[in-house]
Amino acid sequence: MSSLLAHDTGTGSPPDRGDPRTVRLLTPDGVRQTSGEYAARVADLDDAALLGLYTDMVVIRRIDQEATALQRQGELALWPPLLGQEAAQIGSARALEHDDFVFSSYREHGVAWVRGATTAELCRVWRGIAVAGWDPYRIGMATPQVIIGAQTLHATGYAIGAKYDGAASAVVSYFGDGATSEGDTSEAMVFAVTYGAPVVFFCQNNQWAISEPVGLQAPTGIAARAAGFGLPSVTVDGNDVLAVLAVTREALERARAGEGPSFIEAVTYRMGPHTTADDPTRYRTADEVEAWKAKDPVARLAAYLRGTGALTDDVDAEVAATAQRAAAALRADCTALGEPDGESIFDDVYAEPHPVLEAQRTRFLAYREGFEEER
Amino acid sequence: MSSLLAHDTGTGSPPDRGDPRTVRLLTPDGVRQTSGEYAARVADLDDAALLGLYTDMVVIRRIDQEATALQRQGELALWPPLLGQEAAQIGSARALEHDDFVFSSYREHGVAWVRGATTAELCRVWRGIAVAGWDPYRIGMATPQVIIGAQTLHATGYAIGAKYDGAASAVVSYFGDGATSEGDTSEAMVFAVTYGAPVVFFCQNNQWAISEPVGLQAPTGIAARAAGFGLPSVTVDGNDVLAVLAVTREALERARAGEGPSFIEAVTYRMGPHTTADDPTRYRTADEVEAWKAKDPVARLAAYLRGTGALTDDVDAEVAATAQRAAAALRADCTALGEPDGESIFDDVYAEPHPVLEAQRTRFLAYREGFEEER
Amino acid sequence: MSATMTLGGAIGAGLRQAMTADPKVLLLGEDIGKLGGVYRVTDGLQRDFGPQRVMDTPLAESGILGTAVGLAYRGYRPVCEIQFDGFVYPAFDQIVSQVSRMHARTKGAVTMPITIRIPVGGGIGSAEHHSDSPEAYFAHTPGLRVMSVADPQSAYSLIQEAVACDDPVLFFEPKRRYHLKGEVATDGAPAAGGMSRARVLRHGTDVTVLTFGGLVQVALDAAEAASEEGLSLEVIDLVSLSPIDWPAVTESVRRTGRAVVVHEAAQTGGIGAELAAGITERCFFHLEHAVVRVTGWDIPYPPAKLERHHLPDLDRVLDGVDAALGRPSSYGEQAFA
Amino acid sequence: MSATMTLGGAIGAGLRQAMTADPKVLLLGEDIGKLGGVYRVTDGLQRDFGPQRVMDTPLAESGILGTAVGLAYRGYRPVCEIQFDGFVYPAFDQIVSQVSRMHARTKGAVTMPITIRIPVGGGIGSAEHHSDSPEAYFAHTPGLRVMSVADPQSAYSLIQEAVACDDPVLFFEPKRRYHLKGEVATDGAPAAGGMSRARVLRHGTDVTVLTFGGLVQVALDAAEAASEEGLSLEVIDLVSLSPIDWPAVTESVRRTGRAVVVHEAAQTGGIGAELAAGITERCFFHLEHAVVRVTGWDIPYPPAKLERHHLPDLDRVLDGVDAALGRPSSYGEQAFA
Ligand SMILES: Cc1ncc(C[n+]2csc(CCOP(=O)(O)OP(=O)(O)O)c2C)c(N)n1
Ligand SMILES: Cc1ncc(C[n+]2csc(CCOP(=O)(O)OP(=O)(O)O)c2C)c(N)n1
Ligand SMILES: [Mg+2]
Ligand SMILES: [Mg+2]
Repeated sequence: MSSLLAHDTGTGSPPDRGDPRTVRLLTPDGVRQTSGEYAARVADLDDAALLGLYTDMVVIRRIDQEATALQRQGELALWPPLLGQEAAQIGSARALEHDDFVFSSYREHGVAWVRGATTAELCRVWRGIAVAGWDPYRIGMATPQVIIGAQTLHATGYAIGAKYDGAASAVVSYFGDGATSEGDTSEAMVFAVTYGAPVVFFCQNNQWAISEPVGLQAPTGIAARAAGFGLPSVTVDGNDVLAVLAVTREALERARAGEGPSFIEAVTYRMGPHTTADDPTRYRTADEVEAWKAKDPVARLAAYLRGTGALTDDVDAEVAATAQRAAAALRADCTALGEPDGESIFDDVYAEPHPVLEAQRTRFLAYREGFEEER
Repeated sequence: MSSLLAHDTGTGSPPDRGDPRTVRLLTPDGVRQTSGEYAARVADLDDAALLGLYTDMVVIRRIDQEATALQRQGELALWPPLLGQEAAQIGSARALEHDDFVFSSYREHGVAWVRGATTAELCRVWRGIAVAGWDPYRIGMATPQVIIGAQTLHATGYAIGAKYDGAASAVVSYFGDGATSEGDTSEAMVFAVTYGAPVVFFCQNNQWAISEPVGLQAPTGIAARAAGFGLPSVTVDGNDVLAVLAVTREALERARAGEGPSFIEAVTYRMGPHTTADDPTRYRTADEVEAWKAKDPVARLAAYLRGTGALTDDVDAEVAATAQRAAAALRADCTALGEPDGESIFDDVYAEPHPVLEAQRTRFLAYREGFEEER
Repeated sequence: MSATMTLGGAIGAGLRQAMTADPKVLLLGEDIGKLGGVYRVTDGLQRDFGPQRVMDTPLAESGILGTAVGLAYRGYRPVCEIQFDGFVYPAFDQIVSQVSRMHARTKGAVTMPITIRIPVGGGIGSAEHHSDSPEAYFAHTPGLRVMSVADPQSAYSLIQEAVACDDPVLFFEPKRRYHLKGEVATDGAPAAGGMSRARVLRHGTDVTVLTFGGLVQVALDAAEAASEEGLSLEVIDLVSLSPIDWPAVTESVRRTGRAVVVHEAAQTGGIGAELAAGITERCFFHLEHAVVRVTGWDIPYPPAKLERHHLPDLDRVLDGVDAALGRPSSYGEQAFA
Repeated sequence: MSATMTLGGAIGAGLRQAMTADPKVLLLGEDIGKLGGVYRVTDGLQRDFGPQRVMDTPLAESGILGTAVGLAYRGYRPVCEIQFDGFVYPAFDQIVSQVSRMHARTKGAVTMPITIRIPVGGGIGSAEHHSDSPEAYFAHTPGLRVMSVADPQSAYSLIQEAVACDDPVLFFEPKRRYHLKGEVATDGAPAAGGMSRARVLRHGTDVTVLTFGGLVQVALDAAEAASEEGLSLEVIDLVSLSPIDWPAVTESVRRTGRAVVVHEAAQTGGIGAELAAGITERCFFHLEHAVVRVTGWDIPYPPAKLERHHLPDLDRVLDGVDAALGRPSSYGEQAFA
């Protein structure tokens, strides 16, 4: 199977986890690799384009920060921060075409943002007014999946359908390192390989599944597991937006060319808590968090763009202002979100008439009426 | 991961499926390989020992044939024949020690036989008088599992327990090629690796899961999948009893030495129907079946033993007589099996008192009594 | 047009009809292609519609349902076959957390027109896990519809309605009735009433017997036997287990004042519990006796040779009828803990 | 000896006690070790008993239960934590086809003393799949026992009984009550009655209110409010949902003649259905009114801000009491399809 693994290192710098096969195109100090197969896949990205990626990352980080603040202030019930995973999400999402489709987990705010979710839509679930933020068909992305691993099968099914339709669409399924242990994730790989589904399994290995280190789920590595199922599998530096873009482009191209599924392990780090309800100091050291700060995905791209001169203080201030506007919009849109009427809980449970539930709705309304009369 | 694969071919003959890594110690014509790592593991097997294996295989084949006949005659409700898989089952089961434990699927009559199941016990489930044939603790083997893949997790849990106990016991879980698709089987490998469980995953790849060819489950191979999970994984000629014994000994030794789980793919063939209810002519060709007859596991060992002179016509007649006696015992014990009293359906549902079920038992008895009075 | 079909054959014919009518309908399951399913229900469909529309799947039920969710997301109308009742549980999470909730979750943006066909129940002398009756699990799950068919004509019509329904439908096929033959009209509109409507199969005045699937014939036989003793039983095939057709049930029970519910599944928390509760809520002042449950016992399905002690049969139905009439029966005080 | 504990803390203390008493008791689940579980119920146990006896598992619920089956086979007494109610479904097959049937399957040779701890229910403003009430699925499954606790003392005693029980036990812990404090006696025999016994928490004469877990306090509050209007409600904490403590239920309802069942799960096929059916079977001639069900609606659990419209609260319980008394309420004819 090892021939299926992508081996382009893309850099001479010492690799993460001693793995010589991790794709990297930007070193932590911001040196860009320009030769090699993967570098070629992103050779079209000039400074302006890179500045676009940089802006995306800064904006989503700012949005994430604002959402965290909104949670602290009681405006959101919960928020799962993406801090540290900006490159993995922006780099991969920017590789997608309009007709592609995404099935993600709950932390992929960056992906949703790139797909076109509004700030209001980013908030709806976490404010507790809906269990889905947006219309999946409008932005080409399913709503956040809470059941770990379940969406990998949905992605595979959708991809099989796209293939049957003769569409050029590819599908990306996002999930975490923890999700690789769930039976569904393995079954998804089986189905994807059997049917040659145009699906990309994109694993953000952020080192932790709540309090459990990745070594508990996959002591011998994640990418190899996928390779064992017969999927072309690659490990990428998930904090390197260029490298992530490159490997995702490759996988999507393969999918669209009818060459079937593939697997990407993006090695990254969850800098913040699992969610705003989590206290990571209970299970990991400050040293570990510090060590990963040195690999910050945003700082890395900034360093490179500073080097080329594309990112000046002025430009950076503009980017920051853009981010600030997004954060302000998030806050405004979030706090403006109305609460749906109670009766709406009966809507859409069924697509077709359902007399038993309608009778319950009648009872609900009678109850509410009687109750209001009493007052 | 490829370094985890066992690569000793053990033979110069053309391998199955073009895979140079299949372990083989007896060619289909009965030539024994005596050099190499795996040959060394079974070097202790002299002709007498091999004759023992041969007898086991002939006996279980005869039992299988008799059970099939009993089903045709209405004495058994169903039977899943093992025809063709004798070497995979006998070779692996003979590697086990008394304190080891087995969690199998439903076709492992050969394993049960070696573990000490009686002819009566082999019949109980298939005669429809019980859902389990034997006391698992008496013979060190769980009762047949119908839910595909479920037992792989049981084996893993038992093995973790054995490890915690500091016991030298190892566990073998048997399952089919189809079972490798079930989420449970993947999860079992995850758990086994994470806890270093002394468990051997023994997959009898008999090419078919009812009507589905193995290519539908694992187009790129089964052993590699296990290797991806971090398990030492080996492919063995499942119709070569010596090779199966050798690789199972190795895996069990590893388990007992605290080196954790491993995986064996025994490439074999289901010569008969899936069960007596199945009609394999609907989904596979006579040519295919013929081609596999040439690799018959019993004939192969016979050829070798004929060559050494250990198997003469007289000896073979004795073996056949032994097999015939076993078949006769099976028939006698099967037809003598009584039907349990109807009330027994209420027994053992709970280990501790359960008033609701006891009230139902009361009703059952009242009903039966009233009914009998009426007559 | 009409033809003689077995119940299994009628489902196959109905599926063929549904596939012909709508190219988005596709089937997936284990062994449903070349083999035509272990009960041959899909026999010939892969040959005629090709392997894309009749997909033999890897041996993984969660995979089948999860893949179906994705296909539905893409606009397909998947019909999943679960090989036997006892093998639906690995797919439980996908059914209960995904299939059933997706439409509500997305406020109607995504429909899940998934049909889940499941050969169900016992009485066929089968192996462990091949005779379960899991319908109550699904009837308790909001967002799902649950039905069971009992005769070839219903099977033919209702499988098409199930496939055409924009909601997910659990479609239970009683194994013991697969080979039952009957005349099936294959043209015209589907049987009056549709998939959520109960059917009064025999009119009666003394006791209403409510059942479905594999036990419908048992109830009819019991009614016939009872009539010889001068008792008039009304027999209703519920057809739909979620939603229950309450108007039909209520109308009958208010008339008879007595009801007996018959099913194979364990009694505690079975469909009979909901029926008893719901009937009593709706008919309390018409009831002469508590609703009587004639069901499988609260035990794992027993081995084949003992299943007759577990399954309601004609005599146990009559015992329940006796109880409902306040006559001597096994339902004495001591029969209730 | 006694101490003030939260309900969650009492379960932790009970587990500690059980682990001390029997070295075969071990815990497995996601994040239960170093983190002590997302609700900190197992806080400190891994530190004190080591990682073998408090196992952080890979993120796979079927894996957790299947592994527990193997451990039980080997003589261990595993206590599995499912992180939230909505995550038990991936383990459904192992629970329903293996855990529940192994003892019967092996004619008693193999026991499955597995406790499955599940934080349950809503009312805490949580995310999707974090507020389910799946108890009815398990109560319908022969071979399992199902219980729910409502206060620290019961929690402390009954978790120990559950762990000591040789049958598999689903042990539901109401999340909304985790932080409830109470005095817990930690010596002496466990609370009178044991894990299968209901507890009359408030004596009354007009209507019996039956509930469990997170809604026990709601029922008590409703009884208090009702008493101000001169109504006397009896409140029973069922504790055991399978088996139901029928003698206790029957005794009360025969006395009051009226019963209201209260739970969070969907109404159709919920525990309330079994209670209504079973009560009517046992108390038909004592009943003045059909048993009334006050439950969650037949909908997927709604988003946090709408959950108050779904969950029975004090007023909805009183509405149900009104219905049981034949007074004006929302339970009119039109409320039943
Ligand atoms: C089936 C299921 N089990 C458990 C959980 C609880 N849970 C939520 S997130 C999480 C950890 C997920 O880790 P990972 O897959 O690495 O994703 P990450 O949170 O790191 O992005 C767990 C255990 C769940 N949501 N679903
Ligand atoms: C969970 C589950 N799904 C489906 C089945 C039905 N079934 C019984 S055997 C079988 C094929 C198994 O194939 P394999 O694992 O290769 O074992 P073999 O029969 O070839 O020994 C299937 C699909 C089952 N028993 N359990
Ligand atoms: Mg993670
Ligand atoms: Mg096979």
